[in-house]
Amino acid sequence: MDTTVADSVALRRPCAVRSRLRFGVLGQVRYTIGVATALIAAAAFAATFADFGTFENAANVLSLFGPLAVLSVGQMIVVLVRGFDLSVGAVFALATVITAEAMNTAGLVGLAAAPLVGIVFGLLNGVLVSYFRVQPVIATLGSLLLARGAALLAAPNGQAVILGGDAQMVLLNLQLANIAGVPVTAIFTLIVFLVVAFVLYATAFGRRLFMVGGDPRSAALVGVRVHAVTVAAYTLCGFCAGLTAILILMRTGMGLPTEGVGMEVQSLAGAVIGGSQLSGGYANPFGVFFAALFIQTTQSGLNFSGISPYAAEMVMGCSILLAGLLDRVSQRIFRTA
Amino acid sequence: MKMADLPGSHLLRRLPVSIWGLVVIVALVALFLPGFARIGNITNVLRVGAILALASYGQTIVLISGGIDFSIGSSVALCSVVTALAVQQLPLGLALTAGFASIIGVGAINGLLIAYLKLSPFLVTLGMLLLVHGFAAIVAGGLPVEVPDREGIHTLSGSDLLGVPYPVIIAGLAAGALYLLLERTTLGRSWFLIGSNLAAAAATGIRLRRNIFLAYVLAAVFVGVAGLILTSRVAAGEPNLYPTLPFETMAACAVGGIPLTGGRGSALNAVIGVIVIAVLNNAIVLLNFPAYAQLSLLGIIMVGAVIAQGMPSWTRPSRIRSL
Amino acid sequence: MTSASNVGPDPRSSDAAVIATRQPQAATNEVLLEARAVVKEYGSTKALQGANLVLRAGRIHALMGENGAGKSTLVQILVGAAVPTSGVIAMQGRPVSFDGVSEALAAGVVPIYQQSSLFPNLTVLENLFAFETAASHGVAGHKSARRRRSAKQMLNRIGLAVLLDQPVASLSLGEKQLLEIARGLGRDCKLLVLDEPTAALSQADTNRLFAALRQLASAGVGILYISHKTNEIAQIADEITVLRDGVCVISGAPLKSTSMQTIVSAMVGHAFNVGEKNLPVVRAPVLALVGAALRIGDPEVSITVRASEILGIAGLAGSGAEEIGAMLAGALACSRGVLSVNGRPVGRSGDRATAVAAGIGYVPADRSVDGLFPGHDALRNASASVLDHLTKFGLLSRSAESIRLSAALTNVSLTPNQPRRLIDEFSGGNQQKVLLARNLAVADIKALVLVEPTRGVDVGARDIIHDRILMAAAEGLAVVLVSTDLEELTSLSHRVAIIRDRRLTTELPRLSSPAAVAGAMLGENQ
Amino acid sequence: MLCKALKYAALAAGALCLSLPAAQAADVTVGFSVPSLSTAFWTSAAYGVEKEAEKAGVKLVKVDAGNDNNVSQQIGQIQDLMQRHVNVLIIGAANDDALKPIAERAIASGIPVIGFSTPPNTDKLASYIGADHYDMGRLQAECMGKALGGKGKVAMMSFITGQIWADLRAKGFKETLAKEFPDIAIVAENRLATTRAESITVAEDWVQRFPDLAGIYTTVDDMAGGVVPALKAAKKSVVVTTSNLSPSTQKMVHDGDLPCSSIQKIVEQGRNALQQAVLAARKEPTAKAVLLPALMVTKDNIDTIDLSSVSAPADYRP
Repeated sequence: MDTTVADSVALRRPCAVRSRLRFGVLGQVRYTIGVATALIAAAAFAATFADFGTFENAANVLSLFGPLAVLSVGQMIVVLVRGFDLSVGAVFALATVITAEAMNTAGLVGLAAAPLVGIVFGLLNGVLVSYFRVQPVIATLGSLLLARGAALLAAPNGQAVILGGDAQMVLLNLQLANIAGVPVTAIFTLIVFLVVAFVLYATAFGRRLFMVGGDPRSAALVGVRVHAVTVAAYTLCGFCAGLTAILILMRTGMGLPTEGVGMEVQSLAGAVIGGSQLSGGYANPFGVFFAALFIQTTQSGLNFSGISPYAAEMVMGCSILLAGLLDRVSQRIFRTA
Repeated sequence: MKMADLPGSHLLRRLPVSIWGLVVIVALVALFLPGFARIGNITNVLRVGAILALASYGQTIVLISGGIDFSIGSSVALCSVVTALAVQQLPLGLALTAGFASIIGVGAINGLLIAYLKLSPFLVTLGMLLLVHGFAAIVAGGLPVEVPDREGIHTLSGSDLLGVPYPVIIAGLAAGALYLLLERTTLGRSWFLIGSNLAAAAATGIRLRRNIFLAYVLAAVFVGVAGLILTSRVAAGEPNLYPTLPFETMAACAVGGIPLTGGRGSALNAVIGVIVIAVLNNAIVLLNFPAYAQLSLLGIIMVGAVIAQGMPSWTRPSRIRSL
Repeated sequence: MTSASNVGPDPRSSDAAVIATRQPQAATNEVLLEARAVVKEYGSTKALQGANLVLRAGRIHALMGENGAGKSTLVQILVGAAVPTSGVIAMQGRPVSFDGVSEALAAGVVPIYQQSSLFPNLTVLENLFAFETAASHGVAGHKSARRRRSAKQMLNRIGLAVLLDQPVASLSLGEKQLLEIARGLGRDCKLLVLDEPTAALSQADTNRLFAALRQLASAGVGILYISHKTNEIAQIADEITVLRDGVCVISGAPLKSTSMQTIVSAMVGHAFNVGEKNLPVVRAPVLALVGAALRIGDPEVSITVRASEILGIAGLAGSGAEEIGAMLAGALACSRGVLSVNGRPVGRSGDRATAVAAGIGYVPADRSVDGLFPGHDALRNASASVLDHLTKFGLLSRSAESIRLSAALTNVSLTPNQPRRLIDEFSGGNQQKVLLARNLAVADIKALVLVEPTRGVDVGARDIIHDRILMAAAEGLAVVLVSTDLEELTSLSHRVAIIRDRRLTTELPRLSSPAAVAGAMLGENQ
Repeated sequence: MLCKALKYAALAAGALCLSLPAAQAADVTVGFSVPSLSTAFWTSAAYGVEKEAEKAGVKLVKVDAGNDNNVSQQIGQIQDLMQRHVNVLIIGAANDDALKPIAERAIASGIPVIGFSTPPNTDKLASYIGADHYDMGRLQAECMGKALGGKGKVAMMSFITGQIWADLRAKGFKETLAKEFPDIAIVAENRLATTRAESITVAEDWVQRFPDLAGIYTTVDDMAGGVVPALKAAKKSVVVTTSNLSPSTQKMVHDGDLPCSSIQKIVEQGRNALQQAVLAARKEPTAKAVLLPALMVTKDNIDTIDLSSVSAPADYRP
């Protein structure tokens, strides 16, 4: 009864096109939520406020959404490997303080301190979560408190560290500069996203991130060094927090130890609205890019209307709940094969 | 009656070994730090600790049933705002019940979304953190909403019975109530089973949705009591009343040896965790460390305690040998 | 998950050529891999105490043993997933120590795991090249046409018709196992290690696997084949090694000259007779499922089970047998149909709470997924279904729980009988006994549904579970036994219902032979 | 993947500039940016600005950064107000140096900026309305000195760092104490507490650490509102001095729980700020600075003060 391989294939009917449709398109719907919400918010505010719908305001929103976007893409990488990072807000605050001090002593080259601080805390989180098997909530909560305390200690008796003359001028000009109408900070953010997209989709390391997120046990069984990949994911997230510090320095011109309160929650909202699934395995930088744009558009729109910022906070809360619902619905779509 | 059959014995058996390390440290601090053992200082530590303890009891219930709750910081703030607004028309008693009811309301909404809509507890409570805080801030508006002193608002948090502040007594009674709820009721036992293995709990016929919903509501009861004490202490409606409360309760539970993955934990764990954190915070103040160092030290202690607890499990393979 | 951008051919990925053109690396019968006196200890427990194994090129070597005998530990050591405490592993004469799976892969040792080591969020193509991605650095060009072509060949080889860009989450259990096998076979390897590969396969797929394995053996590849199914071993293997309690009781004996009886008694350590059991007399109908269909469009199924009757349900993986068992237990909501006990319909379908109230016990298929509570002791695992009856004045009384449940645990002869020990520290067989005790402890239990009650259970515990099932039936319980262990099914059931493509096709009378049941399960003449 | 990304970007950018740029609004729109509307000071200030805006018939848009730490948030909000083409900006800076660049950018783009109480640290402001915070500190020192009879230990809650007005007030207090009451020693200073709850905790700790503590300096009356009842409940007789006069503080002065409060006419400042803003918007000359004197309020002279110019009514919601 030794059926040859060839004719056995004929027996089995090829999968219907329907299932390709289901997974080709539906698999991607989670990533388009970010774009959809951004468009809806932009259209709604443009309709109510004449000045909101101008190209000039688009540039304004683009110049403001950078920090949140870069933090969110960092958070996305960690959520991809089934973790998350509560310390991003405190880490970038510490990074602004240390970088401001470094730039005041060593000039522009001090800017390199920002990503360094981010990488140090990213490594700490990664090692705690992988090798010491500490749950992400506790590990990153610990480093949140550590970074917040360190930021206040690093700043001379808790005071803000003001950037010296020339360093501030350079950063300030960068903040205001734009190329063909598009603010430099937005271009900086887009470059970060393109690099992350390249790492995720085109490199073996990126594929390993998806593997560890999809099923860590299987990843180990096929020879992926799961601990190393987890540490790298947290380090990348810390690196993004460091980059955010540069953007904030450009905007405020000083290292403020108390900056970034609540940014960890907003960055998580950005990641989740951008299509990431908390159970890991799913990530799309462009979904997150537009989710961050949606959050900033909403905040700017509400600033236009002058109603209290707490309305923006409530909208953010609602969008996290909405993202939770979509997370559940898309899980259900996948399970029914 | 073997040791194993003593009523509390299974609780003691389940405490990770690292707890005793922490208890020793606390004892050392108590003995050698000048000014620590003074009655005034002890009551002060316990009074602040009591509020954290009550909120931690709520977090313990949620953690045991396999969930997590970030929204308690905002719900205690909402309680203070609702109480402060209600007291202008209603007598203090009714106003406080309105505040308490608002916390139960937040707990019920969490329960509904998590139990019946099956959403992730992490996302729901984070969303509620922002929603409730925003709502409280808008409703409170500008001027701090005062609770006039004539109503005796301060008795709940300020005065004491035979030298022991009311909040400490309430926290003690609540610890007993939590023990009974967790260890001696079928609802409490179902939380352990749900937290340990949700699918298995379903197969044994445990009413998942109802019990998970009740977990968030009963957790809100404990947080509600903490909210009332905080409101009486501050005597005003403050949208930013205690924003770090959720993180501190998680730190207390973690230091106390309650795993965040669910299925294990007890009132004793929570109490020990809270005492350790309250004492070490106080030590920092007494040693005149700059207040900022308190933040960093709390972070280091918390992670250190969790790593210490992780240690023994490295040798015993916890995975079920199903092969 | 979108597939990667097209970044040109990948210079480094190893080219998975079609099997037929591979040159034999080693002359047949030459020793490929040898394990000598391998010891492995986990803390205090000794998983392996001096096991030795000789694997030759071109020969299919079977490895059998009860659970907890050290089989999977030995396999993990061979494929580099674990490091032995002592002992030597030699590859073609040279001693080697694999530090991690990738080193074993490089040496040509390719594993095919039983618990599928696939990635639900990645596509079929990405899963097929998971090994390469784990090891390679820099740009991974898995979009390259050459990889897609060799991926198609891997799939055709095993006859798996799925789309390369389809996420693995959407595949069925059988398709996942086939994908796992396709990936293993596609690798350029000297030694192939298969761990229970046919657990979820249909007979047709199993035949195709065996054809591929024979082809590989003839091309000089050594094969280590681990399985519980004695009939498969007899069909495919050349020689056999049996492990018991970490020691090789039979090592490398040619299968031709070794009878099944000696193999099984070597595994169990005492004579094992597949005698026929005397079954209780059948009485009035108790459990009835009428006109039930899981999903809209599924054919309707109606089953009634009488008191003291044991109804066997047999069906291949994916045939719907396990789902029907779950519907009978009230654990799975059916879109149509009514479940009733003694004529009274059970409330909302799919709600186990109402089913337990109606007296239906349920031992689910996979104990670690929906059976046990890790981190809790055996007593609490056993008392889960009867908590409401253990209260005094409304409070859960610990003494009532320990008295009543300790009795239930001794009843199923839990060994060692220490109810306070954590469930994690018990063997698979004892864990299954605890699940059984949990259901039998329900006061007014009227029916008991068991799905694969003895899967991955040692033969000793298997006997005890069978006896307890018979005793329960004798006491008047209506028992439903869903199993792929045909010996168990035929020896215990009054009648065996055959399920194929979600339809109740035929019903075989008592004491039909396992072969007859197997044939019925497959349907046409295959 | 890359081609898909560019498609997304083009799509979104196009949508953002759907409608045509709006016509220039005829009347004056005033943008008012503050660090946090949930403090008594800024609420009373907003009340003054709002009342004056109604009187002057100009449109007012208020934005609130959420709390004193949200510097980057406030900068973003001011950028949004500039996009909204407000005719003039009144700014109370969360941090004076951080707000300097954005303020100067607004002025350069033709939007005059009025500094309110904590102005951006730039000399290009159209006008500055504030109070003499150093003087308010001095008055608190005098009141504390008299109440303690010239000797004893005092602790200071001097608000968070980076707030010029708080630093000035603390400096006024310290220097006056040193000059006029040398025997009063400052034993502790806290730069973290701002809200009522935080100040209660700090007060309770101090009372434990310094059993013989005689006086506590609080920068704003929100803090005093928390500290006074807490000390009363703990049966500690400690003299508390503060600044500003929200409704609850007025009652405490009446009941004698607070010996005094150095105040500034906040509502008055709000009115002046709006008036200067309208002048600046219409390119008319404005006063470089409008400094309102600090006043000492004690039990006996509280009834003579025109409270409507000092604090917003209790039920006002910004």
